[in-house]
Amino acid sequence: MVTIRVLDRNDLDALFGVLTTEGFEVIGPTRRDDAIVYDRVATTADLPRGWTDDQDGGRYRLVRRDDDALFGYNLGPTSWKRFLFPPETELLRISRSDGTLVFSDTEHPKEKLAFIGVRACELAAIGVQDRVFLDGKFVDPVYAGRRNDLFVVAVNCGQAAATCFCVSMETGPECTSGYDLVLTELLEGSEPEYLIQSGSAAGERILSGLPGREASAAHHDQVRDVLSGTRRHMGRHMNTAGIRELLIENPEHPRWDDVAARCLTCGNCTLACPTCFCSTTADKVTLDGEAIRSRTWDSCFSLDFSALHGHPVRNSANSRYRQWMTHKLATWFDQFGSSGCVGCGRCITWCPVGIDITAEVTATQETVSS
Amino acid sequence: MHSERDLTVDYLARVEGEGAMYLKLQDDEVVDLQFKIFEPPRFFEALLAGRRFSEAPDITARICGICPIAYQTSACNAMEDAAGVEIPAQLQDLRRLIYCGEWIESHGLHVYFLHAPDFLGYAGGIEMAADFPDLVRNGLRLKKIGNHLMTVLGGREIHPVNVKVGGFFRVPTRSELDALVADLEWGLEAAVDTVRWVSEFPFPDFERDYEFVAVHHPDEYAIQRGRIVSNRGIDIGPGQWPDIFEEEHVEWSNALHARIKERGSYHVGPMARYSLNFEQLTSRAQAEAQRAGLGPTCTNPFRSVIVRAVELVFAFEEALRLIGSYRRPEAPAVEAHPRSSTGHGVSEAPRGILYHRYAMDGEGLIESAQIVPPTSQNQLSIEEDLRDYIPGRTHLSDETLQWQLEQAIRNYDPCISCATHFLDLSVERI
Amino acid sequence: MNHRPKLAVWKFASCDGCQLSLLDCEDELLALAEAVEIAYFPEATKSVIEGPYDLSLVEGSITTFHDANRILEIRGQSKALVTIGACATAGGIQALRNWADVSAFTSIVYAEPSFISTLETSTPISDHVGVDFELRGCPISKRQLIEVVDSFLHQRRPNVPRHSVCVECKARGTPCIMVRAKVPCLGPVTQAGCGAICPAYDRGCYGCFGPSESPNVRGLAEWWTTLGVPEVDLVRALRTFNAWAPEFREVSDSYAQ
Amino acid sequence: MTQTRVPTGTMPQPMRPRPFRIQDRFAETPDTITFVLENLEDPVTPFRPGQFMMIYVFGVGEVPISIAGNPKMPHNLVHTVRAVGAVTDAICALGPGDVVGARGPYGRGWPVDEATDRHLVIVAGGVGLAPLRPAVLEGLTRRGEYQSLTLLYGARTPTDLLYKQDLLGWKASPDIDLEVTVDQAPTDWWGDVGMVTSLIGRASFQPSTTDALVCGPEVMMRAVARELRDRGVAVDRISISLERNMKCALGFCGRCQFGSDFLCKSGPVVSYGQFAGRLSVNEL
Ligand SMILES: Cc1cc2nc3c(=O)[nH]c(=O)nc-3n(C[C@H](O)[C@H](O)[C@H](O)COP(=O)(O)OP(=O)(O)OC[C@H]3O[C@@H](n4cnc5c(N)ncnc54)[C@H](O)[C@@H]3O)c2cc1C
Ligand code: SF4
Ligand code: SF4
Ligand code: SF4
Repeated sequence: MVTIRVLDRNDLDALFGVLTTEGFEVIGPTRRDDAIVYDRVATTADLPRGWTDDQDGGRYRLVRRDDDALFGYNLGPTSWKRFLFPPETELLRISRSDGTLVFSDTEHPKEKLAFIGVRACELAAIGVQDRVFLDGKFVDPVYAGRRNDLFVVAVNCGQAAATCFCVSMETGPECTSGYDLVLTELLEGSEPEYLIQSGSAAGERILSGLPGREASAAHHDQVRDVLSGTRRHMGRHMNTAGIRELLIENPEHPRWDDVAARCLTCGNCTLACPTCFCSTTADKVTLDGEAIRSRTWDSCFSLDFSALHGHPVRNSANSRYRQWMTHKLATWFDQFGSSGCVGCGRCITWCPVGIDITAEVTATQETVSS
Repeated sequence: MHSERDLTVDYLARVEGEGAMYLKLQDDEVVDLQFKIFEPPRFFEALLAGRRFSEAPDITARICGICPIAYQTSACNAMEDAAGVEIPAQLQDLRRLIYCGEWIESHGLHVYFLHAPDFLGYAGGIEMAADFPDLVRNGLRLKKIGNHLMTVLGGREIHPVNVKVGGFFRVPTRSELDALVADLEWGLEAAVDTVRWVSEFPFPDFERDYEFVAVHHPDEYAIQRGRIVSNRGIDIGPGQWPDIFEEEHVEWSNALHARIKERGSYHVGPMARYSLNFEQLTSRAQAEAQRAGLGPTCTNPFRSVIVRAVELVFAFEEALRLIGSYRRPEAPAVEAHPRSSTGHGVSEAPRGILYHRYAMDGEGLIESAQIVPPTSQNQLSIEEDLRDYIPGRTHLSDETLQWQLEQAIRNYDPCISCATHFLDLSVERI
Repeated sequence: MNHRPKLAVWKFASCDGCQLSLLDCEDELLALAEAVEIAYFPEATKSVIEGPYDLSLVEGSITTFHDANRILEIRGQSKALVTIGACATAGGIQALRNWADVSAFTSIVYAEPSFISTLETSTPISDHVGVDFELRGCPISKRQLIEVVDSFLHQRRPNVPRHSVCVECKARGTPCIMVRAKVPCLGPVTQAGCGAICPAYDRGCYGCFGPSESPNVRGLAEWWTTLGVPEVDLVRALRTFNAWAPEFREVSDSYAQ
Repeated sequence: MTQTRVPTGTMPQPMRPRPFRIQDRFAETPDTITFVLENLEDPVTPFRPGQFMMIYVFGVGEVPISIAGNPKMPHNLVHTVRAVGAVTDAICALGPGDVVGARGPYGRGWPVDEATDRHLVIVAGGVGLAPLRPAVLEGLTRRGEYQSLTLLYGARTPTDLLYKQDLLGWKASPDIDLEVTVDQAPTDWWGDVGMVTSLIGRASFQPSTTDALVCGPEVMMRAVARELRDRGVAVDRISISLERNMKCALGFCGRCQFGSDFLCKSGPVVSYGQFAGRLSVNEL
C-alpha cells in the first residue's frame, strides 16, 4: 500500500519530531562552510532554506534562491557513505597476555539513522554499496550495523545541477525504490508544499502519524512537471552505450596520458564519490602495549594502494586515473552487476582541477570511433 | 697566591635553542664573561624582504616553536599599524584568549620541566617524575590545557594556522569554547597549587636593581597590545621603539644584544610585567602572590618561578573570563589594505616584549624588517646577573657554581631560537 | 627493566618546534620515558648519556661548516637516524637563502657580518648523511612522531601515509576550499599528516608537510593561474617552509623565470 | 530503506584473526622461513591447495600468505614466508612459541579436482613453489587419479630452492617426475642449469589432456604459460596464481582488483586463458 499526502513546512517538522521520538539520529542537509553538507539536523530550520548550489568542474558556490525552498539545491560534498561507511572505523583491539594474543572485536554502539533529503542518484549509490558490503560472501558488520535500521526520506530533484547526469546513468531524477518516504517539493503556491509518498511499511507507519492533506490531481500534475523539468535540464550527459567494452579494450588509449597531465592524483574524486568503497587497515600501538586496528578510507590514487614488495603496480598517474574511471564505468559491471557511477557529478565538482568524467568518456569515444 | 678558574658550559640544557656560557675568574673577580649564542643564524629579517605583508605572521612564527603566537601577534600588530586598521574588541579578545593558551603552555613547561628541577636538584622534569609522578603529571596536564586552547583557536599548538593580519581566518563557535571551560577550571586550581608549591623552593638571597620594561595597557594586564613602559620613566608607543632602544652585535654571539640607548641593560619578562602591572592582575592572582611572599614588585630573579606561576593563575582566570563573555564576531577579520608605510608592533611573549617593525611598499611587499625578541633584550641583564652573583660565592665547587649560574640563566627562560633569529656555559678561573 | 633503547634528540638550524612536539605529547611522555632511555635531549634534561644511540631524532637543517661535520659524528653514533620537520627534511624556511646572496643576507641582519660564519645554503640532513626515515611537517604531527618512535621500538615500518592532504580533508568532512571559495590551496600536492587543518580553518593549505608521494605541482600551478593567482604569488606559495624540496623548487623556479 | 538482507544482532568481525602458536621454524633459504602453526582455538584448519591465510603480526600488520602444508593434514598450518618488507620481516623474526594471528583460508585454489584423469604439470619459480606444495602433496596422495604428475622447478641458485628434503624424496619417487633447474650453479649441482621454461619441452606429458599449475614471478608465469600453450596445452587449462596488494581478503578493501576481478575472491588462482590479455597491460 502506498499512501500519498501533502504536507506544509510545519507538518514536515512533525516528521523530524516523530523520527527523533522513535530514537533515530536524524541526518540531513545543512549549511556549513559555504556548502550544503549532511550533518545532524533537528528541525526544518536547520535545512538550507532559500539556498541553492551552482556547480561546475572544480567549482561550487552557494547562491540565494528567490524562494523558501528547503530542498532547492542538488548535491553537496558529503555523501551518505560517510555515515554508513565512516572515514575511520576501529575494527579490533589486540593485546598480549599470557604469551598469547587476545583479539577483541570493537563494539560499535547501535546506530539508528534517519537520512533526510536523499536524492535518486544517492539511493542508487546506497544500493551500489549494499552490493559491496552486504551481498558478497562476507558481510561487513560495521556497514550492516548502520544500514539495517536506516530510515530513508528521499527527495525528488526539482532541478538539476550543471554537473548532474543521472538521466544518462538511469538512476534519477525520480526516486523509484529504496526509500521509506519520498518527498517532492512543490513551489508553485505562496508557501512550499511537500507531496509525500510511502515506499515501505515503516514509511507507511510513520506517515500515518503525520498531519497533512489529501493530494489533489493538481498536486500530481505539479510533481510530474517538476520531474520532467529536471530531466530536461541535466547539466551533463554520458553516452553509456558500449562503455564497458570501450574502456576495457582501450587501456593504452592516448587520452589517458592527456588526463594524466592534468590529474593531480589527489584522490578527491574517489573520496567524494558515493560508491567508492576502498580502504586500508593499519595498527596503532598505544605505549601501554595495546594494538588498535582501524580501517580508513583509501583511494586507488594513492601509491600504497597497489604496492607490491614496496613498489606500486600503478605508479603512473595515467594508470591510476585509468583504474578509477575503468572501475567506475566498466569493471564494476563484472564485479557487482551494475555501473559504479550513478551520475551524481560529485567527482566533477570536487575535482580541484575540474576533470570531468563525462568529458573524458566523450573524448575517448570520439577518438576511438574516428 | 692567585686562584684562576675557567668554567665552561658548552651546551646549556633546558633552554630552547643552542647556547653556551663562558666565565673567567681571577679570585673573586670576573675577568671575562660571555653568554654565547651559537645557534646558527637563520636570517629572518633578510628573507622577509620581498614577501607579502600578509605572510609575516606565518613566516615569523617559524622563528620560535615555543612562542609562535607571540610572533604572529606582534607581526599582526605591526602590519595593522602599517595598514592603519583597528582591530575590534571581540577580535582583540580572541587574540588575548589564544595568547593565554601560549602563556599557559610555555609557563607550564618552564615551571615544571625547565626550572623546578633546578631547585629540587634534578637533571630534568622526566627525572623528577620518578620521585614526584603526580606532580609532574599535573604539570603536563596543565600544559596540555594551554596547548588545547591554542589548538581549538589556532588549529594546532605549534605554528597555529588561524591567525592573520586583521584577525583570524575562522572564529570559533560558542560551543567550541564552552567545551574548554571544565579543563580551564581544573587548570586554575592546579595553577593556584603550583604557586603554593614553588613558593617553598629554596631561593638564594639575590636582589637586583633592574630597569623593568614591559607592555602596559590601561584596561588590562597587558598581553597582546599596549604601550611600552619602564620603572625609570619610559612610556612610549611601539612606534617610538627605535628612539629609545638599540641593538649591538658582539663577536661571541649570533644574537644581537638590545640596550636602552645611553643607559644600557634592562629586564623584560614576567618579573617586569608583574612589577609594572601588578595592579591589573586579578584579585585572586594578587592574593596568591602575596600568600607566596611576593610584594607588588619582585627583584630576585630566582623568584621569577613564582611570578610565572602567578601569571598561570592569571592566564587561566583570564581565559575563563574571555570565554564567558564571548560573542562570535560578525566577521573573522577586518580587511587590511597595503600602503606604503612602516608599522611597529609589540606584545608580551611569555619571556617578555617581542617587538616587530616592518616597512612595506604600496603593493604590500615587505621592504625591511626588524625583530627584537625578549631573549636578545635580556642578554645584557643575564650577563650582569652572572657578574653580580659570583662575588661571595667563589668558594663553591666548580660543579655547584656552574649549576647555580646555569640556573641564573634559566631564570630568564631564555629562548635561544628566538634570540638568533640565538647556550654552552664556560667558566674559566685564572 | 633490562636494556632500554637509547633515544637522542639533536638540533640544527630550526625553531625548536619539532622537538617541542615531543614534550607536547603530554599523554605519552612519561610512558615513552619508560619505554626508552632519554639519553640526550638538552631541551628537556641536563643529563647526558654517552652514545651510541639506538634512535636519533634530528631537527634542523645544515647551515654551517661546524654543523656539516657534527651531523657526520651523530650519524656515526646512531643506529637509526630519523629526521623530524621541514628544516631537517627539506632545509626549512631558512633555505630561502639558497636563492640569495648570503653575504647580503648577513649584512641585513647583523651589524658586524664578519662575526657570522655560515654556509651559502641551508640543506636537508639527507644531503649530508643517510637517513632512515624522514618525518615531515612544519611542525611535525605529535601523533606521527609517536607512531615513528613506536615503530622504531618495535622494528616495524612507520605507518605514515604519503598521499595528499585531500585524503585527510575529505575524511574530516571539510568542503574543499578551492572548489567552494576559489581559495588557492596546496593540499592536492602536499603530503597528509597534519589532519588537514588549514581548510578546516577557512584557509588554503600552505604546504608545510612538503610534496606528497606523486605531486603534479605543475598541474596545480596551471589551475591556480586560471583562478587568477599571479605568478609571483604562486612562486611565493611554493617557496615557504619546504621551498627547497625538489618537486616544489622545480616548479617555483620555472615560474620565477 | 530498512535493509533486511542481513540479520540484525551482533555479527562477528570477519577481520578478526585467531591466535596461532608457532610450533616449528625452518630456514629454507637465508631469507625464507617455513613455519608450522598450531591453531589455538580449533583443532583443524581445513583448506584447499592454493588457498591463503591472512597472517597478522602484533602491532605490525597483516599480509596474505599461501598455505604450504598438506591438505590431508589440516591439524597444522604450514607457511613459507620470504622476508621482503615490514610484515614479512617481522614474521621471519619470530620463533617457536611466538603467537601470530591468522584468518582464512581465503580464495580459489588450484583446480586439482578438475584435473583428474589428466596429466598434471606443475611449474614453479622461486618461492612460487610454496603455494604449489599442497597441490604436489595432494597429487601424490591421489596419484592414481592422474595420468601423470610432473613438477618443474626453477630457482636462481641451488641455495634458493625451497623444501630441499621434499625435492630429494620426490626426485627418488616413481610417482612424480621432478626436474629442477637453476640460473647459476656450483659444480656439485645435481640438476639442470637454465630457465624453467627450457624444462617444459623435455617433460613427458600429453598436452591436449594436460592441466598445468604455474606459480612464480609474473614474468616467469607469462613465459611458462606461453611455452605450454605453444606445446599445445589449452590456455584455459593453465592456472596461474596472481599476487596483488590485499588488506582484507574479504572483497571490501578494493586493493586486489586486477581488471574485473578481485583476486581475493576469484583468485589468487585464475585461468591463464582468461587473464592473458590483462597480464600484457602495463600497470593494470
Ligand atoms: C594470495 C597471496 C599469497 C601469498 N603467499 C605468499 C607466501 O606464501 N609466502 C610469501 O613469502 N609471500 C606471499 N605473498 C606475498 C606477501 O603477501 C607479500 O610479500 C607481503 O604482503 C609483503 O608485505 P610486507 O609488509 O612484508 O612488505 P612491504 O613491502 O613492506 O608492504 C608494503 C605494503 O604492500 C603490501 N604488499 C606488498 N607486497 C605485497 C604482495 N605481494 N601482496 C599483497 N600485498 C603486498 C603490504 O600489505 C603493505 O600494504 C602472497 C601474496 C598474495 C597476494
Ligand atoms: S563517478 Fe562521479 S558522477 Fe559517478 S557516482 Fe562517483 S562521484 Fe558521482
Ligand atoms: S574507483 Fe578506485 S577508490 Fe573507487 S572503488 Fe574503484 S578502485 Fe576503489
Ligand atoms: S581526477 Fe581530479 S579529483 Fe581525481 S585524482 Fe585527479 S585531480 Fe584529483
